[in-house]
Amino acid sequence: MGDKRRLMREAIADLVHDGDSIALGLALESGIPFGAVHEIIRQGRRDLTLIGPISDMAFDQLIGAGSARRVIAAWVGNVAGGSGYGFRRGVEQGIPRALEVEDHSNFTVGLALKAAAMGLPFLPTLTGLGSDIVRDHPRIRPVDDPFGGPPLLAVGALTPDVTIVHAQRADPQGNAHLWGNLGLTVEGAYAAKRTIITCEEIVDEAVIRSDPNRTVIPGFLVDAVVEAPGGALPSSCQGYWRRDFEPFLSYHRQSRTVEGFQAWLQEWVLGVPSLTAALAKLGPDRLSRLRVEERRLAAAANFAP
Amino acid sequence: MGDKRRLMREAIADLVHDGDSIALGLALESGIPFGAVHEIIRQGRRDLTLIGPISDMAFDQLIGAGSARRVIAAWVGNVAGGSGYGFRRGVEQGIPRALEVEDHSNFTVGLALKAAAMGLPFLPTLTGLGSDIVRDHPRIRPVDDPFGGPPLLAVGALTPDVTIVHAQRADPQGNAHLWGNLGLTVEGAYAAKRTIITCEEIVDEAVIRSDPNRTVIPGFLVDAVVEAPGGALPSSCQGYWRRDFEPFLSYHRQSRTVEGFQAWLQEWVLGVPSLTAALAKLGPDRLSRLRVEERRLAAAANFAP
Amino acid sequence: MTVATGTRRELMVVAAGREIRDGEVVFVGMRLPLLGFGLAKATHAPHAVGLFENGVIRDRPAEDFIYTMGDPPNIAGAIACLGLLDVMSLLQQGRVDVGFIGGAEIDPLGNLNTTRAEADGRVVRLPGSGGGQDIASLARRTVLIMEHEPRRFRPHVSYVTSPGHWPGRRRGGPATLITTLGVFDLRGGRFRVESLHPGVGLDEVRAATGFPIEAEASPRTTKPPTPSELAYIRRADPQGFWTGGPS
Amino acid sequence: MTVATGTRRELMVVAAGREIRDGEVVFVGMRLPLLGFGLAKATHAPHAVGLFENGVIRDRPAEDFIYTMGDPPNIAGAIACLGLLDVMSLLQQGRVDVGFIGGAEIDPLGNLNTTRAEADGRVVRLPGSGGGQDIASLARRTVLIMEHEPRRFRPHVSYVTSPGHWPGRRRGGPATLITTLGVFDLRGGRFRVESLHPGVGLDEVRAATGFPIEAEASPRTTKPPTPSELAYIRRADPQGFWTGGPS
Repeated sequence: MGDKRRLMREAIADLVHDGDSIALGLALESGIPFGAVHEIIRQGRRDLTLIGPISDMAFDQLIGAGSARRVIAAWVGNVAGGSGYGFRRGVEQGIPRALEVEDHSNFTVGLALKAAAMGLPFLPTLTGLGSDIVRDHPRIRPVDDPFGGPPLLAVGALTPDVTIVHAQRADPQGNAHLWGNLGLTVEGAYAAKRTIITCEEIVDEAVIRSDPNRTVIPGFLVDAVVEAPGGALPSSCQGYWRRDFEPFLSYHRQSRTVEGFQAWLQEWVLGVPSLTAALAKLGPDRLSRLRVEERRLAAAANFAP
Repeated sequence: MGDKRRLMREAIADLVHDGDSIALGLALESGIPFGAVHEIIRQGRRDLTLIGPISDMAFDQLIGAGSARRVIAAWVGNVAGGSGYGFRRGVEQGIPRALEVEDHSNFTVGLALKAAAMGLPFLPTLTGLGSDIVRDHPRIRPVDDPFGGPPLLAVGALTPDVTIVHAQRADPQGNAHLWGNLGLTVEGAYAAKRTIITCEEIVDEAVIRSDPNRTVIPGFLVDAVVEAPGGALPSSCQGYWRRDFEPFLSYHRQSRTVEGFQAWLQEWVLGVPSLTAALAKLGPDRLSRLRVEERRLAAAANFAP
Repeated sequence: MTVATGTRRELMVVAAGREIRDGEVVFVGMRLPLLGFGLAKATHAPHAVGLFENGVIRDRPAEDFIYTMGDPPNIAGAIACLGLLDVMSLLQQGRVDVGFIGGAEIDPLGNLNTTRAEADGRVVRLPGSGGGQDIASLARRTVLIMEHEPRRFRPHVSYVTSPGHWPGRRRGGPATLITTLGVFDLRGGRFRVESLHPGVGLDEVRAATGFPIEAEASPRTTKPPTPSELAYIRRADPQGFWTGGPS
Repeated sequence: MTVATGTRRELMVVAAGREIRDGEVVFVGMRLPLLGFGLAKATHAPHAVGLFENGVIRDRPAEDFIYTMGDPPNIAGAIACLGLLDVMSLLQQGRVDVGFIGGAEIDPLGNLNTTRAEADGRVVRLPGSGGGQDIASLARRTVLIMEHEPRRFRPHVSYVTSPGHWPGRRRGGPATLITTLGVFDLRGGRFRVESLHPGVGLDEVRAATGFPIEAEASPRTTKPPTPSELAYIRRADPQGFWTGGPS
């Protein structure tokens, strides 16, 4: 399947274009590919459509940086702090630019991705009946049950141009092992036209093949695999990194004003050349507090034939 | 969630009733719960509806024994030998009794179970357009795409009364670890009103909790867990048992005639009191040839927080 | 209020825990309901199972404090880590007995708004539904958790994010509302005081509620936490991150 | 036929392998196509990926002989073990370039019957579709594998299990038919001889086919296996379990 290893800068430059729709943060609060998010901002992408279930800070940062034109999501904010000020400024005041929102629930945005992942125009559901979200919704319509039951709602397929996933490990062909909570990660990778895997470790294919049930994203669906240890910080990565709680709170405080947001942006994104530099900026003590040293290994599973 | 450990005899007696619809063999050629299948025959269940994708010999045996009234499946036979003579006699001659067949493809029977697993009356699909299988089908009807695309087919939900799964290991609460090919196992367990897990080993809950991603069937969906090592033989169980090829061929030969089938039934099912006795009948040399001694363990996955 | 009877948020945790019956499948959510689930497990509902919308299934609380349901301690020792659609499918099947939801605004029918509010003529964009709409639509019953403030209790919410009682409902609906002032019975589309927290009077509640509510002349007082309940909560939230604040 | 040019089934394996282009995603199936996939991987299509309907994804053949796709050697060393619906979803998405299907009966449009046949007035129940209908409906193109016997080649199959070319088709359809006698081009709903196996004449083929077929006056001969191709096949099927029989 060929060697798909790329540097973060190359992968974002080649696979993420102005105007693209991008699904990321699909595992909800963990495994958010902040390294890729900040590289997208550094490269000055514009007019992006951001797709996800809940977004914990990542969408707020992309919106504040002016990279996004549209959001398709169930919840945008800061899970620890509540409101996302960048999101609010975009919707309420068009700062830094007007922002369209296609509101969803976690289930309906998941079904939209799943429909695309299944190669279907829609999937039916019972959720949302009686809600204002589904009223005049561009992607949700009534559908009859051909077996005579009461009517349902149909959620139309949503095909991201790019899905970005942070995995624990992958081989050079992009076969990726993920564990912990998965959220909509698998559906997002299947649904997308292009998929970028950022991961803690690129490992020998023998590691991946030793446990094919852990390969939730097969490499032939992947366009680039980027070795980016810590690429999900400050969100957590099971078995590798704890959640770094402080940046969520400090970003929440700083981003209350445009000036504060710009200061944050300059200090943590525009002013640092790369993920590596951003992690170095945290300092060794901080990193060692966040790094998981303890080992609680999955029980043995024998695949011998 | 309570201790769900049961003996095979109790689990089948309490949870499988005359007239029930039963899904089994959902992983296709591996992990077929033959131990449970033969106990169902020994207990003389009648009028069963058998549900599965392809069935490698198991349905043929239940049909020949007179336990089944109806089959809902994509393929019934003997993968090594081809035709299933018990299935043919049932359909062609009503021997030992008339047999109804609801024909499916692997995809449509999977979607029928998935619809039930999702709590939906149907799921749409593109498969089967132009096929005679879907013509006048009781569970497949045309459905319009509410977004204006070309019409699709809707596969109606299929809710088994019981799903029987053979797993590698489970804890006393029924939380089950499975690996290898899964086929429709997960969908079948979610879709069913009752689920029986037979497994190679009942393990301490700590083993299961060490790898929550391996728990593809959570215990609160399970009604009974039966420790039944070798309970899938002669089909394989990854990491525990190789496929025992010979019984598939000898059954195929013997079952060509009703007399031959009855001889097989007496020798291997009615004449032996239990799975344990049936395995003992194979003899230690045969069992040691089939048992997987080699270990090829899944690469370490760290779940430490 | 004294430490002996706990803060109002501690009272809310206890009230939330009491809504969970033994053996039930619970769509948990974070903050007070998470503590309530742990409390119920530790006391009267040892066999309850908790689902989280990220795909995590647990039958006991995480061993360390968690800020989000995705935090590593919520994964370690879980029964299962599935996908979001797997747990939503269980919800849609009707296998979830009770789900907890919060909101920024509520109306007498238990409709919740978490999408957009109006404050002094300006529209305020709220984060959105998350899984709220799904739990409200699909759980067998829901328990609502709210700050009890006049601006939040409206005759009609400006936007229905999580539907309450409405004619087309096929299952469930709001059963109980737990606020900073009391516990309310919302079954059948009525809005009745079930109990008021210690020190809270009916007038205070009516003043904080923008629509009429039913109540007996002298409503019961919310049963305060037992010492062991309080001890549990303070072990689970040692900093008072969720249960501190107004006592 | 001599060992140098191989048995007819070995010819069929080679022909099947040649239908796979490098980098393609292949819905494999068992028996001859499985050997053809391994052969293609070992020769001209090193980057092809194979999907099995039980959920297994491989980019190289199993290290030991397998009788079924579920046999443990087909799992060990796989890229991924997913579910049946996962691989069927990839098929429905249009991500599968080529799929192989066999049948008991075929007609000029490439419709296959694997459900029920009539033999001397009696109905014979066949095992059924398995994944055949799905591959026929959803793959970008299909390659059909058949025993070339008069009773199997019918103007109209009595039951369409796996649809061939028909007006409502939205994607794909039969591209090539590989039989015990030759290789046929079915694209566009025509039925043309592409090559005949060594030693097979056009008359023999017409006699074994229950409907008219197009052919050049002197059709090409199927390119026989190279020694290295034969060597591969005989390593992969040492007992001739699938490739033995009529030479």
